[in-house]
Order: sequence, then C-alpha cells, then structure tokens
Amino acid sequence: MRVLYFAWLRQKVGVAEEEAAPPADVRDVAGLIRWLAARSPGHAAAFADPRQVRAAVNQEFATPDTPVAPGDEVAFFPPVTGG
Amino acid sequence: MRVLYFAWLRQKVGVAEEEAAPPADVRDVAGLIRWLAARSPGHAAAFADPRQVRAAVNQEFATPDTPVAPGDEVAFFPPVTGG
Amino acid sequence: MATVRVQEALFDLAAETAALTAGRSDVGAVASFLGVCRADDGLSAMVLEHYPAMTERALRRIAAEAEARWPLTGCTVIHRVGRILAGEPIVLVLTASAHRAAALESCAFLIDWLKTRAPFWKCEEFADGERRWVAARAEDEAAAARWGGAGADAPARRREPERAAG
Amino acid sequence: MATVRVQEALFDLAAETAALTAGRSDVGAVASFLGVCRADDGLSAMVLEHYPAMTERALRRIAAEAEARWPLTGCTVIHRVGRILAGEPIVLVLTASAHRAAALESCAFLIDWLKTRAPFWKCEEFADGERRWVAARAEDEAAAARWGGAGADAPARRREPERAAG
Repeated sequence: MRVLYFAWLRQKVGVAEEEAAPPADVRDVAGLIRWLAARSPGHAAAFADPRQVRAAVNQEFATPDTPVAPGDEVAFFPPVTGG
Repeated sequence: MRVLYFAWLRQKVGVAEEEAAPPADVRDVAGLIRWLAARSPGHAAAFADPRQVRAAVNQEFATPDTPVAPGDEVAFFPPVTGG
Repeated sequence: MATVRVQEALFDLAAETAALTAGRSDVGAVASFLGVCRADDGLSAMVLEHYPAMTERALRRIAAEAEARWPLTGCTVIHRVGRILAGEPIVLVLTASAHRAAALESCAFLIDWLKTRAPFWKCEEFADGERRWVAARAEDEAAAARWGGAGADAPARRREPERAAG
Repeated sequence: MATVRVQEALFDLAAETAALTAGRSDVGAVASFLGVCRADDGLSAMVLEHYPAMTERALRRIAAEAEARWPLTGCTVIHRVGRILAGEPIVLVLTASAHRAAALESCAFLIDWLKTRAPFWKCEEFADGERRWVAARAEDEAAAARWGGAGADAPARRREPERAAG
C-alpha cells in the first residue's frame, strides 16, 4: 500500500510518501489512520486532530469507513484551499 | 421644446429630432404624446401602441405623468435592448 | 471610481483586466462578462443605437450603484455602438474585489441592469437584407428585478410597462 | 468538451477567451473568473501544492458537472501550481454560452466547487520569513453547498468534516 501526505501532513510526517503494510485487521481509512499514527511521533502529530484530516483512496475522496487494501494508493491531506 | 426619437420610433416619425411648441394645456408626457400623435401619420404610427413606448425628460426616464415644459428635452424610444 | 465608456471601437479584454489590477495588492478576484453578437438565423450584423446625452450617464449610475452595494476595488463597463459584426463583442463588464462573491455578484448585477436600464437599441441585419429591431425580453426585466431596490434609472417606474409613457 | 489544465506557467486571458469563441457563431456570452494572489498582511508569495494524479481528474469532473447543468458552448479551467508571487493570477475559469445566465451561473458554480473539491493547498510566504498553510474557510463550504446535488467529488461526504477520515 502506498501512502501519500500533502501540505502540513507531509511536513509533520516528514516524508511525501511511504510504503505501508498494515496488518489484516486494518480494513478501512479510520483503521489505517490509527495504525499509521502509532508509527512515529511525526505520524502522531499529523493525525492528532482528525477533524483537520481528509483522505483519498485511489484518487477518490474517502470517508473513515472507506475500505483500504494492499495495492491501494491512500492519500492524507488537510481540507483543500485552492481556487 | 426639443423632441428626440430613437430606434423604430425615429423611423416611423421620419426624423431623429424636431422642435415642438405644444399649447399650454400639454403639461406632461402623456399629454405631449397625444398632441404629437396628431401631427402626422408617421407620428400616429410611432405612438400607436403606447405599451411599446418609453420616454425620458431631460435624459431621465419618465412616466406618463412626468411634467414637461418649454426648454425641456423629451425623448421617445422603445424598451431598451442593450447589453 | 468606475471606468465607463461608450465607443465604436473594439476593446482589449486583457488590457482592461490588467488596468483593474495594476499597482494594487488588494485585488483577489476579477469577474468579467463579455457579450458577443451571435449569428442566429442568418444574422450578419447588428447596429447599436444609443442616446448619447443619456447613455453614459446611465452607465455611470449603474456602476456607482454596484460600487455602493459591493466592496469593489474597481469596475469597468464598456459598451460598443454602431455596426457590430456577428462574432464581435458588444459589451464588457469587469468587476474586481478582494473576494470572489463581491466580484461575481456585482458583475451579474451590472449586466442584468445594463440590459434593462441603459438606453441602447439593437437593430439586427440579416444576410437576406432584412432589418429587424430587437424586442425587449420579459426575462431581462425579471433578471434585473431580482436585484431589487431603487436602482440606477428609476426601475420602480420601468416595472410598470403598461403605464409607462402611455 | 472542457479545457482543463494544471500548470506552473502564467496563462493568457485574451488567448483563452478567444479560443472559446473562435470559429463559432453561437456564443453570446462569456463569463470569467480570475483569482489573484493578494498581498494581505505582508504576504509576498504563495506556494500551491497539488496531488497530480487526482487534481486534473477532479477538475475534469467539476467541468463535466457544469456542462451537464448548463447549456455551455465551452468551458476552460486553468489552475496554477508552484510558487505564485503576490499580484499574480492563480486560477482562471471561463464559461461560454448562447445566453448570459448560463455563462454567469456556471462560472460561479465552478469557482465555488473548485475551492472546496479540488486537491490544492496554499502555503503563504510572508516578507518576514513566516510560512503559513491557509486554513479552509467555512464560507467556502457554504458557497459550494448552495449548488446542491451530488457533485464532482462526493460532496455529501465532504459535508461531514467531523467524520471525514476521523
């Protein structure tokens, strides 16, 4: 599974992307966040306020219950501010 | 009094402007229209359908009861179609 | 202070847009509306007639009304007159503001009001030689009326067409 | 078919407008929105980050949604990324139609949706060296929500920020 970080989530985690192989009981976006947050203090800081975090699975906006599986591209980022 | 005509009113009357000296009992736009309409068949045709006629007195949109007086510039035209 | 012009010449969209933002650091949004002469039903050109002594004054009032209603950093209205070929631009409205809502709303307001409150008349010329004065559209009155208020040119009077000058 | 581009380079407003009307006789109205980088509070530049694999797809969907809702003859969305200096343009939305309501409304729709549904993030750079990520604004969500419907990027989900990815 490829995990991408954008904007201040990237800065807090410290990398723009990483490979991740969560255990089988990580089945959705919410589970993946809990698992990633335990990886490092940087990860923990990035996911500290879930209200500020948005996700996409395979380039589609996702919700906490969106399923994730090996081979997916999962991205985490703050609410968008373009335009 | 200077009377101006625009668009198809100008074409029906046959002139773009003319001097007019209506009698003293012509006191407002409605009265002026009645008086002008009797001037020629062209004038009568121009004012035949009052719903299609708009007026301005001294470059301000006017209503039938707007007063008119010697020295005024009174314009008649169809509803505007700019933009 | 709005820029208002009535002219026969074509206008330069990029130059007019640049003029609204040049030397300013507080412009976040520029909205524009460009009206173009369509070639419907074999139309080849339009002749735009106006009432010179009144038209520019009406445009200035419409622009001042927009500036009173929205916090604009600038506003430009250019309306062409004379003969305009199919495909050519007729009118340009540009509004600039710090934020997008003011720019977008005032731009829509200006073109809606222009259509119903500024003394211009269009005569269509067709390829077969026919000439036809364009009739005012009820939906233009409705579009202008949704902005409410006592507007640039006594809209309260203009809303009673059955009485006007009758 | 909409024109959608994500690019670092500046864009040419006049050329993009001309491209929407070139060779057509059915365009009566072109509305545009130009977003510009303001120099608020000593801001000197912005860095626009995006998610390349997702951003252009999101823009295409937003443009397709506009084309489905309004009878447009054309539609262009150009969003810049990378470092943008104060005073420079950030985004251009152009919509063309036979009539003005479709052009004006779809232009407002596109910029409202872009602000809340397209994966771009702005980091502000100030003259004193400070760097600050721009926070999303509740009023942008409200502006997008007024257009209703199931939009370009699952807005029904995005409207529940307290649950999203939580």
